[in-house]
Amino acid sequence: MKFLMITGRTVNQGVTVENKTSPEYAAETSTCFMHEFDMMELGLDDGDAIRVTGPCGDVVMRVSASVEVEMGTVFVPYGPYANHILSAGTRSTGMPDFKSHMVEIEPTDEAPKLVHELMEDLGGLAYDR
Amino acid sequence: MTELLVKNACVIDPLRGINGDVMDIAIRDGKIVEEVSDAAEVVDARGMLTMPGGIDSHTHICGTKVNFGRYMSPEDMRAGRTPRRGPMHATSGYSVPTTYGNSYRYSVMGYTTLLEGAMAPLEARHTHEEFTYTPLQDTMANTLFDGNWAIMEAIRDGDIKRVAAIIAWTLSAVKGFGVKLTNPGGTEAWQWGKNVSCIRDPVPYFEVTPAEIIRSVVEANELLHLPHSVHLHCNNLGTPGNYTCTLGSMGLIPDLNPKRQTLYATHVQYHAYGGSGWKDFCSKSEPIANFVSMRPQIVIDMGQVMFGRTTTMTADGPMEFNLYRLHHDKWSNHDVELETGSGIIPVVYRRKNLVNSIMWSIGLELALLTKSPWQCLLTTDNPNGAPFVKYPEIIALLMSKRYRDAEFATVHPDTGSRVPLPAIERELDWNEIAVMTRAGAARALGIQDLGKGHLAPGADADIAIYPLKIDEVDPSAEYQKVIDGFSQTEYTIKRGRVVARRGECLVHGSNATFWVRPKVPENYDMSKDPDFIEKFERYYTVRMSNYPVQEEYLSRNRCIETEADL
Amino acid sequence: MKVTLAMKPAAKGFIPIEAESIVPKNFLSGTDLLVWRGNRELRLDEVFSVSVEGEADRAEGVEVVLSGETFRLKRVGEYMDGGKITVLGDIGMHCGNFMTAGTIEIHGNADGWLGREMAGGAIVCRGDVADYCASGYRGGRKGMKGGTVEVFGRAGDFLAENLADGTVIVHGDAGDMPGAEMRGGTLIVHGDCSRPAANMKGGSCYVYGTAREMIPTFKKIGPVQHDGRTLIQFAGDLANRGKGNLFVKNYEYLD
Amino acid sequence: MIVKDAVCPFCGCLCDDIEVEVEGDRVVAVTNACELGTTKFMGEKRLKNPIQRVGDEWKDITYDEAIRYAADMLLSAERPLLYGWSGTHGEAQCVGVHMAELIHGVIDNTSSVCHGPSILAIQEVGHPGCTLGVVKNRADLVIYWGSNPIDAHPRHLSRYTRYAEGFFLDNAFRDRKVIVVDVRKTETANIADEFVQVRPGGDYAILSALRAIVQGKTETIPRTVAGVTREQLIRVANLCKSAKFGAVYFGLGLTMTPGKYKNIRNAIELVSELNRHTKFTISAMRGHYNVYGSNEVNTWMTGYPFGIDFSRGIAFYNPGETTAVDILARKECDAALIVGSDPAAHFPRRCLEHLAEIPIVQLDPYPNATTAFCNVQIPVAVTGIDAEGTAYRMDGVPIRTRRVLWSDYLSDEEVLSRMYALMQEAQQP
Repeated sequence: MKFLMITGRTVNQGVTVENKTSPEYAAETSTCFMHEFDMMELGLDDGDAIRVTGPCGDVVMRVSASVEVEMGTVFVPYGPYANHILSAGTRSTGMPDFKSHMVEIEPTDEAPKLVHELMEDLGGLAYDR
Repeated sequence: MTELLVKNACVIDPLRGINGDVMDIAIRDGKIVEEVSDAAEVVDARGMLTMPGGIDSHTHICGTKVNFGRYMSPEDMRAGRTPRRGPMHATSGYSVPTTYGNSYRYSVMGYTTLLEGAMAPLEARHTHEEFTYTPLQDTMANTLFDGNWAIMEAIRDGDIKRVAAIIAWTLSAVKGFGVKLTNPGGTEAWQWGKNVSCIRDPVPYFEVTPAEIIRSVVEANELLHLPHSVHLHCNNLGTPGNYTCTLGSMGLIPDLNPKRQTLYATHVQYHAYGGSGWKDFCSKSEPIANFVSMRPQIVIDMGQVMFGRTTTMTADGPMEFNLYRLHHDKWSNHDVELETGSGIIPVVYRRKNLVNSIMWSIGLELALLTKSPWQCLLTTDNPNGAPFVKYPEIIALLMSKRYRDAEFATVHPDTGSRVPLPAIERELDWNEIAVMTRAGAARALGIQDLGKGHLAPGADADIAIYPLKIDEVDPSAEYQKVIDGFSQTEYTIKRGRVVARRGECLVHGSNATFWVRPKVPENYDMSKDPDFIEKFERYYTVRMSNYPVQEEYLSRNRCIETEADL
Repeated sequence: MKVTLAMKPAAKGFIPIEAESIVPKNFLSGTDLLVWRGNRELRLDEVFSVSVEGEADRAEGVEVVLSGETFRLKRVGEYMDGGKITVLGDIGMHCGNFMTAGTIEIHGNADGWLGREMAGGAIVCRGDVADYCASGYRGGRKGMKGGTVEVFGRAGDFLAENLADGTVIVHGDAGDMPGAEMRGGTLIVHGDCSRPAANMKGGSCYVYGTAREMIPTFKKIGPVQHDGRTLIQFAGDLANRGKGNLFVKNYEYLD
Repeated sequence: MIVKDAVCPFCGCLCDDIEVEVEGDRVVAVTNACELGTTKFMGEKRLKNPIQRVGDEWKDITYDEAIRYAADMLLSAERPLLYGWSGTHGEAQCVGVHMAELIHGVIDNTSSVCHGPSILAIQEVGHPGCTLGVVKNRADLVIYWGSNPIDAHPRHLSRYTRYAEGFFLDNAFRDRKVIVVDVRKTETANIADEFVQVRPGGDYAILSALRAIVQGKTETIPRTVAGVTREQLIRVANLCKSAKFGAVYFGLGLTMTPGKYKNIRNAIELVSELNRHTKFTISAMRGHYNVYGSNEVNTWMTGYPFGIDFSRGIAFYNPGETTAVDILARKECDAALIVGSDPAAHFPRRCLEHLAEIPIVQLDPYPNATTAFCNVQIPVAVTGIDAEGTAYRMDGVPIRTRRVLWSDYLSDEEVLSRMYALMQEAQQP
């Protein structure tokens, strides 16, 4: 199903932002907030994994019901998961389209990756001691 | 120990009455001395015009609003860009250059001391940070008190000593130098979108008038024995017919200080307008200049306008909004809680425009009609009337009737019927220019005793040597030589070191910030005043303990301590 | 005189090269010119295979032909005041900035800021153009002040921003906000676009396709005939007390 | 030990009334701060020493080695990018600018992905603003537009608006109206007196409509604009015009949506229009505690607030070309120094792909997402905790952050100054 994906800050994102190697940060920024009717249509329960596909690839997140988002729209806390699928185009303003991407969402059995796994997929090397 | 000997200088040093004598100047460790050893480094001035370093007694170069002027004007920054070169950092900008740009260009023109005209106390740290990056001039900041709640309340209560105590605490806290009133009362009214029209309008809620603010703060200033007088930007700037308001404000001022003026009225060009509207707009420089000439307690600066593009910036927020409505161009405004405000808009002064032509004329008239050059200093209220790089042209206009006539022929044709300029024959001499650009500024700021504005032994060795032979140049006829000569020194010496030579800055420099700490009796110490503290903590958004500018921002500085009569 | 510049393959292929020295006039006194790659200054012949045929004594007699991987080559034709530049492939940002006369023809695509602050002359782009084609500079009030820009492909966002004078024609679609803040001149988009002429002060903007997300503060005047088409005329932008004309074939509001 | 009036180095509110209790080298309790600030003060898991990636291993190196590596890397680059800066103090930012100038690099800060568009708008039309205390003491109408302070700036409402006491308001909570404009019904929307729900991408149209309505040109406006009825727009316009002092606080809901800076421009022009009727101000809800400081420092030193390219020696500014996301996505830099930010967490994927290809040195107290792309990471003291320095609040008020505890970590300024000294040495003829 197609959705408009909006990213933004949340308290939990802010609380964990200085500790990006933590599971809490990964959990918060891989949460996709969705209207419960949309979840019903996709057959999803709170905490189910979903594959979100954007213009630059796909990423697995977990869905969470929210009364704040409209149907057809999902909200994802600003972070590495949403950025994994966003286009880097800025329309020559320096600012990517963080709040206006259309994405395709489907249920999946895969679990979301950890932040450092996402980074390693792109050529990084996790520092993990 | 470092020694320097400037030989064969043709010196004009008005504070010492030296006018064109050829002499040597000895310098040791940054100060002027009677003599130096044979080991001293020698600078041969070859009979060139040598004066104390220039002092700009009113300019906007550092702080929140100046930086916002830069921030909002990338198109201005495209002019004047230079790369890093030797000890010089990269610069950008024409009307609001970067801090380095300001410092280098002033230095190349022989300026060694600058007074930032308006610093909001709450944002003082910003001004001091930029001072640090203005390496080649000593700096000082006028501190804004025009809309200060605590002061207006003290005035309402008739407590002048409390006014003085609040000023004392604030100046010490923010490391300010002088007391600035910008459109007194008007900046507070503007926080409601209103203004005061002249000195008798009460300020909303506080119910004090600008006249009361001016008079009380002037008295408080003298109780504190501050080096500088109150520095006033009159109400009603830029409005046709405002000269009566200006005269009324100046008329409030008694003569309270034998050493200097009691009131410094700034950029008076903007306050010397006649007419009832733009249609009959005209110059009223004559009544203003006559008034000033009869009152030694007043010193003014020109606020000269020069044609071209610039950026206007002032704490006078309501005035800038009016300009915005006129031009409908960019407009920025920044009100500061419990204190003051500011506004910024870009402007272009055009020769084809009658009002602009009259403004250009008025500034020159003030300088030419005020009898004593000690009472009218040379400024453009940089960058409001024009960027300071126009000073050499202004000097040439003041020294040459022929140049003025040539320029006058290019301005709006109706200007002649609105201004007295064409009839003024006076041509200022080298000595008078020296007064208007350094000696007079030093006296007005009260810094001559600190070794500024003259070249007597003991003074700071701040010296400007211009490639001008004054016995060979006829400024009346050869005005282009005057412009060229004042545009670029042969040598600029700052604290005993050659910092600029023929347009190149040679060292990174070390400046100092001058600030004032008035000593008050315990019972007038606002940091211990329960009422003051209570209101501060309730209505400011910064804790009182985080408000004062810390020592870290004053790595080089000179604190001037005064004893208050409280 | 025909100057041919064939780009050599570069080791650091993605570092942009700034080549404002490539204007016809400069070749009248030889090919001893400099360009910049990042922060390094290079001779023209370090970057290009240079060949010159024929002679000329005025810029008008010079044609510069660029070939190879020129999509990272910036500022070609800046301040050009006569002659011709032909780009056989794609061209980088800021091509033809400030140009006052002459012709630039691009056979491929052009990157951002094509013809920024142009004052005269002509630019033709056979492919697509990226954002800010025929626009102004940051903080400036006047964009393009004269001349013509014609694009046969599509245009990106902010086409002809702050257009003050001159003509801009795009044969394909344009992106978001073409003609924003325009105050004069003529902008013609043959295809579709979104939010045309936002905040316009003056000038004329034509959309021969559909104007999506039409700005709600334009006053509908009615149908008019233009160049064999029936267009709907609007006046605005009222929000900005504007006196411009916007003509569209079809329009849709974001309601 | 208890430190009073400490300054919180989290968001642009820069709250300076924090009480921090310290035992030895640890913060054990924080009073007055919000959850975000508290967590930052209590932060743990710092990187202990500089690390270097060698093949697929990390090894510990000394500060000297790390600083030398960074200096050599930057000196040999043809187009180095110096990015971040919002999470450090002004004194360090100044060294950064000098460095960019010396090595002819590009320096950009996080405002390019935050309020960079707001700056572009201000550069077109200016900015009628004020300090936060002016709003606190006067505003009887506050509009949050595309901003959600409850989540991003939790104390903004209690210190400056909804729940703050005000000198000119008898009962501030009752007398002050709050309007929220957003595409989502956020928590902040729940405490508003009026909520305007906009269709995504519709802010610009609504702002244009409001400008026309304020001018009295209501008849042209369609019945609904981007999901908002004309009646509601008229009601909002009337609320604005009848306020004694109105204040707009806008956030990334305007800067990140289509149109970007044009949205902000339109909002500023609405506020300028309203000033013909009453007093109105507008301000950005700045994210990082010192992102504004980075803009200020860059501006007084280079003339431009962000995205400054010194490749050619002089300062060149063109966001969209000289900004970090564009440069990385286009693969236009060949080395990067990252200070006080985490681009790998906050930039789109394509940018990260280039980060993986070029040498990177990062100064950051903590391992973060960017660590994975670093060749070298240098841990530093945290400004406001074990280092002090200047920061600029979201309204431009500069505040000196306090040091609440002492550690052996060098500050950003110290590390950068040493790097800069090495570079200057290398460039001596």
